[in-house]
Amino acid sequence: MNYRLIALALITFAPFPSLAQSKPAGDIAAQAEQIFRSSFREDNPSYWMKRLDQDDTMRLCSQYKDNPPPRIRQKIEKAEMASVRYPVDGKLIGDWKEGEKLAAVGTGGHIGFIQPDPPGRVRGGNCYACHQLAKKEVAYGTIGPSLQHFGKLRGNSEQIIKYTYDKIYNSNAFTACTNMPRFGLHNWLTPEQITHIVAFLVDPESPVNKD
Amino acid sequence: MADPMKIRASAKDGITEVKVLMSHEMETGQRKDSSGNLVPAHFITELSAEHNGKQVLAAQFGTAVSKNPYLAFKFKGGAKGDKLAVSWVDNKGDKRTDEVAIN
Amino acid sequence: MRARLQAVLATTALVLAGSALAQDSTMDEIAKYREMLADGNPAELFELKGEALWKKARGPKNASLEQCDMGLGPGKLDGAYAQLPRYFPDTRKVMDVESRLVHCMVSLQGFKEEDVTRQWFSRPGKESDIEALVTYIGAKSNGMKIDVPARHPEEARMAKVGEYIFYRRSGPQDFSCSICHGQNDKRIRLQDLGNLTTQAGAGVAMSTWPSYRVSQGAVWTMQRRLIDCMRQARWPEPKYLSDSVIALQVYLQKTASGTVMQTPGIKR
Amino acid sequence: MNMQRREALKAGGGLGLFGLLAAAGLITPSQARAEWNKSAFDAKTIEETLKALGATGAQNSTDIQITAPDIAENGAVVPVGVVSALAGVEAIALLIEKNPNPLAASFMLPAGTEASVQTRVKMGQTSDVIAVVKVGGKFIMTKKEIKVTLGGCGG
Repeated sequence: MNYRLIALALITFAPFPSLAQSKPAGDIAAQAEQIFRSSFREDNPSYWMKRLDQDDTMRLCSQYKDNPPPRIRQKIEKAEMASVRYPVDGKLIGDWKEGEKLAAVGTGGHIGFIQPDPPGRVRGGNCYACHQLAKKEVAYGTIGPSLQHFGKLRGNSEQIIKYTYDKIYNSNAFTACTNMPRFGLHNWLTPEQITHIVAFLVDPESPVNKD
Repeated sequence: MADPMKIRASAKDGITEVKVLMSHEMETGQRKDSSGNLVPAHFITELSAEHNGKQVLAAQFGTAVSKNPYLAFKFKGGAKGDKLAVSWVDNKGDKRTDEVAIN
Repeated sequence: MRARLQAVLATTALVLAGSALAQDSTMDEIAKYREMLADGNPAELFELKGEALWKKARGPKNASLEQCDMGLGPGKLDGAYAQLPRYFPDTRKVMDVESRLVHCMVSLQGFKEEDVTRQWFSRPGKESDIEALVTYIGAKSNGMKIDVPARHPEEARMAKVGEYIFYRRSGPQDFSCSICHGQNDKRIRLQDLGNLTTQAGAGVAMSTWPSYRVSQGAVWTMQRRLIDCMRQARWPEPKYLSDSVIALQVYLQKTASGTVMQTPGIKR
Repeated sequence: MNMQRREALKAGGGLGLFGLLAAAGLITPSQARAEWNKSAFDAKTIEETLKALGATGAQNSTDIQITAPDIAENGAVVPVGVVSALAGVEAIALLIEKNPNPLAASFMLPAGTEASVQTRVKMGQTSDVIAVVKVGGKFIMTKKEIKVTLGGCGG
């Protein structure tokens, strides 16, 4: 049983074989992973359990406790940048009013037996959990930087718009192991929804910039 | 059977301060259960506090009073060892009385 | 160019100063809100109820929990919570307050585990004996320091497992515990987030649970707190009393050791 | 027991708490007061509520203070107090303008009870909270806005 797990760990570390050795307390990691995985109900649907799977970036960020060395950092950022996809019409700026709504919504995507979201519950960006945005919303978090006057300070050039879109789509393309989710990569937000949040951030008429 | 209240009553400089915590759901009648049915309203409607048998406060509550209600008030008089009793009744007729000695 | 940059910087500074002022008053009012709630914590109702449940003869064996050994010997409750989780030779397992409580309800009172854990947390109109009992047990450690050195090899192993899980990222939001709880002085919305990797941060957190959640109208135990964190991470829920949840508690209690317990807390 | 109690309530035709307490000998009948003010608690607007309380035309006054934070961390539990230095306050009512039924609680203060009460209320959203005070047979009022915030992880 244990052998099988270790073998599995080796396979999953294959993309960065040199790391498997440098991994601190590799043995405890394998044990811990087994304990973690065995802590869930047998009757969890497989699509729930899939949410516990890790891609290379998740695994590396966990392994290095959110602070990978520069070489790994660059690798992650390069790989993540290649993942960014754009809306079919190529327009990266949408409707700031829709973006304002998405920024405030913190529900959606909860699973489990205790308090799952009802089917069809809208998934938001939950931006205010971590960022200051429009002046009128006082209940904002500080895990991320303040984005108040984002567009006012940076303008709304094509470059800024593309940067903003890319950053929301895949935050790790700019900062490996950042606290910010990869909203586009996970299809948490659609490309169209991301364009609305871009508009909320850069549009001069948006309360982020106007107030 | 309703659970006991927690009552604190302390006399100082001729004034008795009373703080009461009640164990009650205070269901609004507007909440839906997991199968989508409205949960009927269930809430404390009336409350009375008596100091040595004399009423010192009467209150009426609506559904907007928070779950596990809290109430604080003050009255003139009251000495250490005096009895302070609080009673409530809810819209289903459940009731509860608890008594403490003022300290 | 330079002048423009200076102007931009000056504006930015002004904006920052203005919003800092507004923010101070917001946080002052939030502090006032918390202060007003602290005097009269509804969790005290559950502490009373828990005491009654602890002392009452119940279950198929018609026994009270007064002979339950929470780690300091049968019936010794003062300070027990502050030293949990710990390794128990009789079950040969590292157990937290809840798994040990359930063990006592099964072994002393003769309840079936599935029956006592069915209502491990309350729902509106359905109260939980476990929440009340844990509130009572927690308060019995007030004024005492959290002391989980994790010296026993099994405890040490669980602390390491907990640390691994703390940093483990997965799910559609790339979350791990450390995303929100790995830095100092951060907030989610208006709620302060402890840096659980430091004694100070873990201390504030671990010394104030069980806590009354005003948004939920219920006392939450540490199992409930941690399992709900995982729900918020959009993961499936780990099982109640599972080793993952106990391991996280060993890691956090070990980090928090030295902090004086002050329960029940009251939180948003 | 419960059924019997309910039957007794029905039979009692809404004696209310004080009627029941009086019947049980817990308090003297002279202490029994008006039954629960259904029309006031069912009212949907401030005007209707004031009317049901007999307080129509209550004047704004600076002699009443609402003690509450400007911002609530959660709308399920908002601490609110009403205090007045006026002598002879007979009653206090607490209203939340934007709740479906504004009246949250009312208090009758016998002589000797201070004009100082504190409780906790549910607020569906940011709203004015209104305190109505009956003193010397007349009604006065004041209000304060309390902002209700979203909090935590958001879900």
